[in-house]
Amino acid sequence: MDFNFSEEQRMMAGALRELAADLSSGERLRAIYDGTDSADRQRWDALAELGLFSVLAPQGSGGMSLTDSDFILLAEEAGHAALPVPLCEQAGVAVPLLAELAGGAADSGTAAALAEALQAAASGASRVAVAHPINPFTLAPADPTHWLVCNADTVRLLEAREVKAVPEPTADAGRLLYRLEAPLQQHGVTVRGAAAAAAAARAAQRGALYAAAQSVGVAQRLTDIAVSYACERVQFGKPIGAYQAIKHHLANVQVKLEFARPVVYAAATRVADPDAGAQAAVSHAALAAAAAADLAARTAIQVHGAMGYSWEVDLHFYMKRAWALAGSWGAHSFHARRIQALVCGGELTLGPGQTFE
Amino acid sequence: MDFNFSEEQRMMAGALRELAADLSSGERLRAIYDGTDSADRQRWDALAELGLFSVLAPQGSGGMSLTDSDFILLAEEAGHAALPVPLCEQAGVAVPLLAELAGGAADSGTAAALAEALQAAASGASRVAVAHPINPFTLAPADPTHWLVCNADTVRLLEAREVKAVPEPTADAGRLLYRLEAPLQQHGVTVRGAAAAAAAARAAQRGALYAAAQSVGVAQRLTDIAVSYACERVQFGKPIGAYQAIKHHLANVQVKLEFARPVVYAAATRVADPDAGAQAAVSHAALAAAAAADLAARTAIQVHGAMGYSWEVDLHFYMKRAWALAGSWGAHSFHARRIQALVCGGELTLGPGQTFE
Amino acid sequence: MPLDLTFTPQQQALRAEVRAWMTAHVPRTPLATLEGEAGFAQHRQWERTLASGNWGMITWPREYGGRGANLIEWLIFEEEYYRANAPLRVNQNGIFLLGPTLMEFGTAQQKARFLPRMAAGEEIWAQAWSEPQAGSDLAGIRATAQREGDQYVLRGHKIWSSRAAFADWCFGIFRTDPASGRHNGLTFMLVPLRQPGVRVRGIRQIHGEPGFAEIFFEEARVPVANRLGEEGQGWHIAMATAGFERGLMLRSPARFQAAAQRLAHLWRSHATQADPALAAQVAQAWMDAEAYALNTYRTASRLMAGGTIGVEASLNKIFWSELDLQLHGTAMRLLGAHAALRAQAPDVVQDAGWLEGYIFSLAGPIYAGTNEIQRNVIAERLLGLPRG
Amino acid sequence: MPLDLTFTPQQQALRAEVRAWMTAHVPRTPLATLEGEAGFAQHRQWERTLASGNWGMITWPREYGGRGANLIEWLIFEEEYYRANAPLRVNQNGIFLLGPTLMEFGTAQQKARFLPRMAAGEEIWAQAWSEPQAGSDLAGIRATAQREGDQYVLRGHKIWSSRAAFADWCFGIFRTDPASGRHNGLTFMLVPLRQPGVRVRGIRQIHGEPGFAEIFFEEARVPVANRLGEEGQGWHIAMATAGFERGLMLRSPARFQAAAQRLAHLWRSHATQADPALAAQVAQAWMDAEAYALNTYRTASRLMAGGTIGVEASLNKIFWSELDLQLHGTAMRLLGAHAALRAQAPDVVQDAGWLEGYIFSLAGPIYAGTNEIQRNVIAERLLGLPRG
Repeated sequence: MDFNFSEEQRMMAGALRELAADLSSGERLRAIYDGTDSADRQRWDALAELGLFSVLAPQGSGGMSLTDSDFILLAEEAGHAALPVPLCEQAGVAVPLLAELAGGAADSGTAAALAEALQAAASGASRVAVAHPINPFTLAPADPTHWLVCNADTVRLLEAREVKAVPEPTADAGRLLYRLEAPLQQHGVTVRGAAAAAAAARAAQRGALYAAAQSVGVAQRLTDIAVSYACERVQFGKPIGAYQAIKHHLANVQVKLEFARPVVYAAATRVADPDAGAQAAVSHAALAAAAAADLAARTAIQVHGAMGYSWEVDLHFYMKRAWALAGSWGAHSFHARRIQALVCGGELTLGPGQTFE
Repeated sequence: MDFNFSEEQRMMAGALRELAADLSSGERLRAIYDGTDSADRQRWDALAELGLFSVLAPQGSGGMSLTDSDFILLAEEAGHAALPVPLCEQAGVAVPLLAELAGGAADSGTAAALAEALQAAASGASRVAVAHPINPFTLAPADPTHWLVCNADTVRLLEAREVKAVPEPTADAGRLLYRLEAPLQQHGVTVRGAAAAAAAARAAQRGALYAAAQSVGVAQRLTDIAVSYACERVQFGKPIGAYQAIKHHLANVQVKLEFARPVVYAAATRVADPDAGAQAAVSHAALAAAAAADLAARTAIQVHGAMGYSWEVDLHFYMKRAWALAGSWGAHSFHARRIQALVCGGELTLGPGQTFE
Repeated sequence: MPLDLTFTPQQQALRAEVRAWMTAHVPRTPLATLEGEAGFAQHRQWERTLASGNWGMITWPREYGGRGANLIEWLIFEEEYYRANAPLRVNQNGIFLLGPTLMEFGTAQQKARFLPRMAAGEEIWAQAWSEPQAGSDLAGIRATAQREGDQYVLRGHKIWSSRAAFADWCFGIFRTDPASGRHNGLTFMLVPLRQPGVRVRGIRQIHGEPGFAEIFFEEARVPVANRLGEEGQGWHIAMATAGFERGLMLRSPARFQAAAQRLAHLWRSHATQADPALAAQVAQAWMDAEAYALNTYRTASRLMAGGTIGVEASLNKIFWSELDLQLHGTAMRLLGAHAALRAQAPDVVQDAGWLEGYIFSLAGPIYAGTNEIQRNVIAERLLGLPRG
Repeated sequence: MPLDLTFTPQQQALRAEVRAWMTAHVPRTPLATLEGEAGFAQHRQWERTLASGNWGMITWPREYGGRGANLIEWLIFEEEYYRANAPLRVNQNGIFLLGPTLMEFGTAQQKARFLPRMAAGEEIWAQAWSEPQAGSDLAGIRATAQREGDQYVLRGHKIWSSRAAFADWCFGIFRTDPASGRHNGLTFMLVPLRQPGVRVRGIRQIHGEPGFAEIFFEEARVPVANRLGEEGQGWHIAMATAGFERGLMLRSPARFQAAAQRLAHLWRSHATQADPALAAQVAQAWMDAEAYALNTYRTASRLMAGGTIGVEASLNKIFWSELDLQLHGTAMRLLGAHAALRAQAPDVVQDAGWLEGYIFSLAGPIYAGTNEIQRNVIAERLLGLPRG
């Protein structure tokens, strides 16, 4: 039992924070929102160069063979930066999904195709969108090369040209969403049956986990921005952060955030398990992180006053990311219903000493 | 359309406040809690002398022939004082229930018996407990003379000796609760059928309405006590009420309270209607008033700190009354389910301009 | 009869009249957003249409384009207005804020000059309160008005001015006594926006439209006749205006009742997949909207019986802003993955504008005096708690 | 391996050992409330039973009656303790507050004199912090300790002293320098309650039992050997003690996990008639209890790796107190008309003590430093916001 992250884990997160400060600066995000950005490929390649897409890939596929516990802080950093690249979907969902499918493929042709796709995804040579029934809209990288399309009991790997996807613009210009029109049956590499269903379920767990980690990151960013504004903005002769009302608002955010964090980290250690405990852990992480991000966003704009409504102030990038994450990989209702069923329905063993069971 | 109370209505409430300040002083309440009080009959007679039991009785029965809108402020005062007498059950529920049953009785024997009971209840000569399926425990006056027992489609008037009632002590020593063991079929005066069902339903509406009015009163009392303590208690060199956190807590209570009040008053004007609008109005009043009292109680004890835990400080009388009222005539779940069904189920017409329909 | 919550036959007749007129006149297609230029023009046209039916501001005296209606009648009008899903009032700074201020503090000439054109929708007003260093702390303003003969010369920088990007006039307070500080030496001015020395720059809001503007006064000149009240009386008048803003009229209960109704519809279309706890939130939104309506009728009755609205305005402000946030927050949760879709997304939930409504609701606890300030007001002036 | 959330075989063995012992020793019938005289005696006996199994305070060194366990092992012990529904710890002021303080600030003699008897349940401690004029503002205390030879003479009046009605000793701070003010000139004293010059008067609490007491010091004498630390060091030591109170151990996560489990059972027996939204509240209680447990393991891991617990204690205090209030408030709503029944009512919901739990939970945001003060601490010391 050791709840500390290692030096290596923290260093890797630090490296991403440093890189993201540049790739996802306020200036660059504003350009994306204004439609004047053309650095998509540059950002993708920079992340690939740091090896970030390969964290969860097996060593045989050019990966680092690390675990979800190793990726969780990276996902948090992606949220902190409101990174305009679907790093978590590629590295945290598509790569382990491909690895699992490739490892379990029945025929060698399928296995080879999946292994090739895995290697390309882990290196960043391919850009993969993962469609899943839990998401009415799919987050895709700019100019995707492949789609992984999950259904009840199939997972299909398609080339981008085999897919018809309708753009669904959202408030968050840093995330490109699409509604997928049913892909043609005859195309692609298809895995069927129980193995596909289990892999698809695990993909949804990972998607929700990493959305939660991003929410924690964006909540922290929103809080940092609000705290710094509260220290600077003077009204009635003192910084507004000296007023007890503002202090207590921000302290409440910090409480919510600090108690969401360990929930998300703990969920990372069991995200791949198929049991009720893992489902509860992931839904708990999703709800706690979304609640922290929601409170952080509402508090940040309240602290900013009218200033928070201005396009020129960076705050809105992070608010919009918080809203977007709240709707991805199972929005509030999905996770709330799931956890209510587990806790109130008696499926989960409750009580002291069950936390890590 | 006039939402103002009349001078007469306010004067009557003022008279009760004055009387209750004596009948229900901290000293007298403490004696009741300590089991050293013997002034039950004196309190009852003082309320009778003011004519309070007869407000809703027809003139022909020695009553004032007034309406629920006239009684509502009196119920609020009963809550404000944490009155250790079930004034609302006798005057606000039993009396109009007897009046309705007497007016609609089919045979003259029943009518005469009910009319006699009505007259006795309105004058205060009898002390009536109303048992209703919505209440697992019945609030009774000290030494009751009669029980009105409502069921799905009968209402039965029984003498106290015909009833077996098991005491159920609660935190609020100012309210005597009993579980009623099934009364013997052969006793009493019985009204059956649709008229009885309608009368019983109306009794439940009135019970809930007047519990809500009492909750508003007790919420106001709790707030008054907390405000006055916050002005007096000095910590860190100034009255604690000068700290923004305390100010904002108390301001939030006041907001909840002020917006519960008109809901309760408006429900009084339609409590006797059998339609969906009246049901929604009463459940809304019950929920809003209970929420205000709950927040007022929690805030009051938070403002008092350890002092609020002391038996010697009056605060707990009012907190306990707030808890007791929250469980009477349909607790939270009953009213929440009813209003969710009406609003979400589509039975109620929503939208602007429907408020008084 | 006191506590009589039924409408008179005259009141019922008014309701029928408004309903019929709105049915005939409210545009079938929703107008474009009034935060954009095209939408602003459409809304300006709608004000003229309203005025053509003599519905510009029915509580005003007939001589200024009103109908001399009382507050209960006004509430009935509003209910029918929102029931008909009629457009937002681009004119609201004029009719709800400056109008009442002019009636209380204006000269006969000023009233005759400004009020009828306000009611007719001919002149649209912006407010010019805040400055970069004076947001909640309005007494910190620095913009000046210097008397020169029968004119004032205005200098300074106003910000967060709603409607200003496309409006005709603005009102605000300026420092006429350069030696003064805080609440003293301020004067209330009425200023044409389209004149030399006034430069308006739209501020893009987070939804992408210029809902605010900055106004730069660079030696703009206005005649003394455009001063409202006396020199130095500006703070007093502005506080009265702010009181109107928080008071009875700015946020019509009908607005929230209409939104709660839409929310209940949204619930019904999502109920099978939704967190059951959201039903309680939907019911709460309905209850709060009704409570706000009831309290408004109660306040209107008190005012009509000669009462005043003082610190109660702060209670109102907190209640409606929190209700609006709760209501739209519930919609966001019900919408789930659809919540953040923009209006042009193919799968956006139509006709509701939930995202825009949510963004707007986030501002509720901020403008017209932050809720933190309102809580101080309630605590100190209503409950009598000691000042910090 | 970092972020390794599995238990070692040794840890699993400890769990099995605790579980077996508790199964064998926890009284079948719940003890009477420790706020009353009889219940206090029963709880005192239970402490002795615990000590007989060497379970008094397992994190303490063996020489003081402990097992030298680490914090993770302590958490496992607590989980099994609450899983077994074992009695409340009447000894908690000693083992959780004074014990750690003594280890940090006590002399070797003091540790040897006091710690083993604490762990053995032989001496029960009360705290004596607050005075009538010094609640949250502890620096305002007036009780004095005047040095006379090798003794101190104590005078003054302490209040809200938990356990004091029936305890053996108390600890608190007294002013040794009469000219001093606020945080200076205070000294930490260990005082036998049963001696001349000490008068204890129980304060009846709102549930009717004397859960608090007042202590009147009327020239009570204690030897200089009972002074903890130096003269004038009292504030510093008291703040460390208060840190322990808010810190890791006072409110065991297992306590809330057990309560959340009972709440889920309560839900199941009421589900058909309950507001469906309460299911969300039940789930929230479970989630919050788990989050608190996870955060406690995280903090324990950090401390075991050489970290410290500072302002995080304030985050903990707010979280568990609000969770406890929410959890018990949900139970009250589920219970409806049964919520306010007293323990002796025939129809009370057995074995739960929900009303007592609710009343106790209301105190959570107050004691060990009000949540308002904790929020100030978080804002100023963790977030770096400016002081008022």
